[in-house]
Amino acid sequence: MTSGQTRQHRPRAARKRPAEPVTITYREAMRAAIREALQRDDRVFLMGEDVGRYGGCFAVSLGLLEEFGPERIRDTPLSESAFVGAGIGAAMGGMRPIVEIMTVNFSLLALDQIMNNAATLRHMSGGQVGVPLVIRMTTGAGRQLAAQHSHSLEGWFAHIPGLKILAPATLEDARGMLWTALADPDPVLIFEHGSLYNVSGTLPADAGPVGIDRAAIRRPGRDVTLISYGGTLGKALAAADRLAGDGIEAEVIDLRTLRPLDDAAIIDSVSRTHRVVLADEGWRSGSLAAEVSARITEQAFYQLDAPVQRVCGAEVPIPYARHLEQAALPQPETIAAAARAVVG
Amino acid sequence: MTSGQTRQHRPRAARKRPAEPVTITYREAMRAAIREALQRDDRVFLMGEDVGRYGGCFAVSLGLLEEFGPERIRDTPLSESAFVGAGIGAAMGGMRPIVEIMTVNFSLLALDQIMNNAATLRHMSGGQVGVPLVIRMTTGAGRQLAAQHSHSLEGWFAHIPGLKILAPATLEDARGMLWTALADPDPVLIFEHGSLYNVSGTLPADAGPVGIDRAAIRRPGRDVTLISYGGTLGKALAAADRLAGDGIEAEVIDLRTLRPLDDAAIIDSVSRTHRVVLADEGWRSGSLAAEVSARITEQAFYQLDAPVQRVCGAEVPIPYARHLEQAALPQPETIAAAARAVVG
Amino acid sequence: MTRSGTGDAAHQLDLLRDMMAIRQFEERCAELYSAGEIRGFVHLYSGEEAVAVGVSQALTADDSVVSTYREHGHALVRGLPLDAVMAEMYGKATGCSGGRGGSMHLFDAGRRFYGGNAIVGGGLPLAVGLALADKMRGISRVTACFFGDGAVAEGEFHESMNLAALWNLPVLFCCENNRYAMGTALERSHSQPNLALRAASYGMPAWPVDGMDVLAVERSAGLAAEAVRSGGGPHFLELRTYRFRAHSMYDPELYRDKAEVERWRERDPITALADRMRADGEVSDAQITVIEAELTAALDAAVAAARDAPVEPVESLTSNVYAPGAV
Amino acid sequence: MTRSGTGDAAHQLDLLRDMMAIRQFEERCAELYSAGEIRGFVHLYSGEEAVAVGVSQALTADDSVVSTYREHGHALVRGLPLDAVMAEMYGKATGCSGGRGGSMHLFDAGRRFYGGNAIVGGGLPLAVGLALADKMRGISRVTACFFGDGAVAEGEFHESMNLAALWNLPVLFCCENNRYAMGTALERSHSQPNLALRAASYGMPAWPVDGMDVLAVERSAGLAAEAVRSGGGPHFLELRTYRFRAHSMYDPELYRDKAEVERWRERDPITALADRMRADGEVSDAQITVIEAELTAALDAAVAAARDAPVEPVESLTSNVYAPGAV
Ligand SMILES: Cc1ncc(C[n+]2csc(CCOP(=O)(O)OP(=O)(O)O)c2C)c(N)n1
Ligand SMILES: Cc1ncc(C[n+]2csc(CCOP(=O)(O)OP(=O)(O)O)c2C)c(N)n1
Ligand SMILES: [Mg+2]
Ligand SMILES: [Mg+2]
Repeated sequence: MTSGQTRQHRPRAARKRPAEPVTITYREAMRAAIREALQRDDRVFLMGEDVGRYGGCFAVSLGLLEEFGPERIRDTPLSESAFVGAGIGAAMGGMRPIVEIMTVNFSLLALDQIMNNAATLRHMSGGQVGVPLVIRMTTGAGRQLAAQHSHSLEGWFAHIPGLKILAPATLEDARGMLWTALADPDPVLIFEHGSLYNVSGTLPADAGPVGIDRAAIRRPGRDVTLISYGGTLGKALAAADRLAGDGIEAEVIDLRTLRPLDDAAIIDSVSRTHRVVLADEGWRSGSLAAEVSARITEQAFYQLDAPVQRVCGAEVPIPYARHLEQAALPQPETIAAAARAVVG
Repeated sequence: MTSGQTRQHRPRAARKRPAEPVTITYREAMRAAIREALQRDDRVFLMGEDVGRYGGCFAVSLGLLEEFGPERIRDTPLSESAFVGAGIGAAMGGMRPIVEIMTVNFSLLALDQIMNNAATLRHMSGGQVGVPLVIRMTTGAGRQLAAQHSHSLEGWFAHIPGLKILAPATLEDARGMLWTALADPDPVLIFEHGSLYNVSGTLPADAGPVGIDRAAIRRPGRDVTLISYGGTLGKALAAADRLAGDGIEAEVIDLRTLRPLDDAAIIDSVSRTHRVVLADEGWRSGSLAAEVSARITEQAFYQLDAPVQRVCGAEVPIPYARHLEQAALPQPETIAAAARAVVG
Repeated sequence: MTRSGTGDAAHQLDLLRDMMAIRQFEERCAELYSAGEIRGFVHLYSGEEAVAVGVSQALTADDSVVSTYREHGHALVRGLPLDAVMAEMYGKATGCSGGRGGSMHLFDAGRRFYGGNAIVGGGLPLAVGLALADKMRGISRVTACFFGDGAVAEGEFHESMNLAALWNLPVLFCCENNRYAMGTALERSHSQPNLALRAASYGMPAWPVDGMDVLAVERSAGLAAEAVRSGGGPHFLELRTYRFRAHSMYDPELYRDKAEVERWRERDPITALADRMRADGEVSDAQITVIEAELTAALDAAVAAARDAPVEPVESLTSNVYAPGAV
Repeated sequence: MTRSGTGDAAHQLDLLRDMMAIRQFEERCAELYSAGEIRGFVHLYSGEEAVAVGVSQALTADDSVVSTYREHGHALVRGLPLDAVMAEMYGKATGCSGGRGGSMHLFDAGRRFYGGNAIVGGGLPLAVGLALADKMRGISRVTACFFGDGAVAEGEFHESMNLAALWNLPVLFCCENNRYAMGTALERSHSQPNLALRAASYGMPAWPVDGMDVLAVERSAGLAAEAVRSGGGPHFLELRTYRFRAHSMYDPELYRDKAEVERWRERDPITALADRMRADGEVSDAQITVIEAELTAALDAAVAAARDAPVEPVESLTSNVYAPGAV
């Protein structure tokens, strides 16, 4: 369940027998993963605001109520702390809940339960009480939703021991991470970037679970390492395209799992390229990018030919106006510019 | 109000006429600061759980109820979100509230108000609505209070644009930061490390406001820079003492303000010592130390003779047992060892 | 906007115009959104106009208002200039929040209109705090706080009600019970769906009001606001209303059937008032047509101005995070 | 611990012994704390014993319990071995949480004792979730959830009550109303200080109980637990009690006067039951002396064992953060 690989991560099923590829969106891949989990294990249920009758705020769970009924697709009142806490309790009580917090912006209301209970119970009970819980939420900016609806806090959550933090950036991970997360004995948080739901592509028809313990090289290269994840990965790949036009071969790493970080994959790449740019939508100060930068310094200082650079979210509550919002976020051009600077 | 200095920070009053020194504890210095604020400005009031009749959970506000009455020393029900939010509203409404959250561990319950309102209102209102609010809380581990009562989250809060984050580590700062914070037009969070309240020393009788925009060199040195703050500063100073015994002259920087960081002071010191150890009680991954490390890399990479090192809190909910708790925290010896390693 | 007594015809015409102004604004927003001219999350108030207009009659310019993301109506009736509100929808520098807020974050500090809060329940503690400040400063002022039926399930509701009641603070809680929180019906959110009872359990006066009848809202709001203003502590109005449109611009509305929506549309607060006035000979179709044309013209002008208005320079991105000169 | 009917003398003697065991444990903890042998925050239960002992009569070994930081009594009466609880106070490897929890975090998964939660109100959602799991799995089980009067003001209380009532979950809410949250008196915390009324407003059966009378607690808990167990949904007991000691070990007790404490001490639940039994000839002073001696001997042994017990190796610091082998 936890095996994986750093390069061009492939789902295990696909390795056995490459199946017919199907066209699918990220949203559908997520939904297929939830459906599969509900089918495979009757301890699994989905709980959150408007996951049922509304069809899911971002339509991820559309149709599941009809298929699985209101006990297992459970609409909750607006009470983030109680239903996240109830998910923790239900996990302690033998269920395998998938709790959906509509968006990361509302997760602050449940943070006490997440940090003080979900992340802590195993340790403070001396190992007796585990919390096999999955919490999913939409994250990120880019859709003009303004200051209270545009947080990118997955890197911030990655500060908390006892949690695992996933950021599926590809269809394969959207399809495959959930089951692995559900099989994990500890609480796993899955952050789905809102800009990804409509992304479409192909997956093998029998795509299934993927490992959640390894970063993946999404594009190999030798001149500079671009490290990213989630909603920013696409921008890093776009930056790599531009850089290729300048004759710079960028290697693009998708962290995939933000806690625990796959240090080996990072250090391995840096040891080959000797130059790093981190692209992270989170606010710059205290970003996940800061942590990765610090680790590279600690573990590969003498491999570096240039200082590690970060392209991060501007230190501002995200503004509504499109031009300001876009200026607040990492962009392919700003990532590419940073890469040119470290290479140049 | 915002002037300051990097070296051996002195209160302004003291510069005018050095007054008789008085012996005082950190707790008393804090209390004197609150009392002075209440006397100077009748818009100021103190609100929180048990600040009044109980005398303050850590006795900081002992006696203030009797002096200022229950309107201005206002006990609240257990409802962190509402009374922090009410503090925000009262600040918008022309008051200058000091809201006490008993300890940082309970601040998670108020995080929605802090991040989505206090930190955000000015920006999303296009500059119309300011929140001149001070929130104080006790932080930190070291007193065997176990997993839910030992968080060190001040560095984590420093991720949030719109807030200022202070960590008074000295008597002078305990005495002087509050008034400056209250005069600030934006929300300021003050983190008081629980291990400091009983620390005692001398202050000039007329000690008063201090700047909150500069780091301070608490001990000059040329061989290595130890950067710390709050409850860990004393350990860094103790480490410097040990290092001096080995002939290593460590410079000890007290960050004082965690957001915004005083980059100039950090880079200036690093440019002289070329070696850095960061000591930070927060969990290592995503710690404030990571941010400082990343900044040093970005701004002083070519000044470094060795990789920046971090001595941080272990990635574990803090255990009760004393030997485990102590092992989870930075200690003078671990800081000194890291310093020897980078110097050696 | 209008302050005269409930009885007279001119006053009722004002109420009608105010409701029509909101409705036209909302319907125009729907068009502009579909055309891609405005973006983000946009939550329309069509159907609920009687609430904002009725409550506003009880407020003075010196009172405070805290609202939600469904606040266009509250903002307009508070007197925020139509142009400034429309420009905000466009994210322009001339918007009432300088383009930084958008539909969900309309602000006007001068008019004591404190947003525009898009975290459900998040505005309640702010209202409590504003009222606390007034009480401590000896200012006789009402803080009106709008929120939905869904917000009542949030912990912040409970904490805020308790604090307001315990400290006897001058808050007028205006619960806009439109029977749904997104797609979750009242009965599936609350073990006690009688929300006025829920509020009363904190020991504050609370009662349900027909939120489709602007005169009924005005009457109740008047009574409640007067009681609040004269030191009677917080009051709670459960304003029973209905939203005619989707929760926000995207919403397949799977959770309610068309027949239900139609039944409520028959109680359209604008039609209801207009019909009554027509029956009493207090307004003519011609007058209504004129008002409609005036409102349309004003809206057209606001849209044109908003389209032409400048945006904030991108260099100003990080301004307004801290007070100017403060960092 | 004991399961027989309320009426008989042997049963009452069991109740008495259980309460005495808690009291002795608490008073010993106070000594050990003063001597510096145990550390952290320690919250004693002296005075409130009738609540834990009375409620526990209604629970079976298969039920679940969620408690607070003031949980020594709940843990002991649940059957956690005295030695394991005492060793936990010492932070030893033999402690019921391996020394990682301390006084505030006693756990015993095998006995379905789920802590030991030190965030006020934080255990309520856990109890709701445990009950939800049981309901979904078709297991007939009660989850008893203890919390204080102070917790009732927290948003999590409101959200949890609503969820439990809305979903008809098998939770027995046991509110230990000892009239103070640290130094804040009930009336200064709640606009509605009648906490049973507060709970009833969510539509669940709720009533006050004399928490100083173990037989009254047992009766009410029995009725309530039976109703919960047979599908009657959540029930709420407001157990009116008093803590004789400080909130935690450090507390100048400025907020209440000694006379008040004395008045309540006159209603000491242990003395009350002992006096009644003595009057009825159901227990003699000699018997009580024997029980006391037995309890003291057991405590002495537990303390000695705890002192001698090993600590977890420091190398194991980061174990139990994730499941073994999981990271
Ligand atoms: C804390 C929080 N949770 C979830 C949401 C997403 N959300 C936005 S509006 C809404 C429904 C609110 O319903 P109600 O309070 O009845 O107001 P209405 O939209 O009906 O006016 C939800 C769930 C949010 N904005 N904030
Ligand atoms: C959320 C939270 N806020 C504050 C505290 C600090 N605190 C610990 S116990 C307590 C009082 C709780 O009172 P009550 O619920 O009545 O329980 P009691 O201690 O009286 O048994 C407080 C304020 C806390 N632990 N958690
Ligand atoms: Mg609604
Ligand atoms: Mg109490």
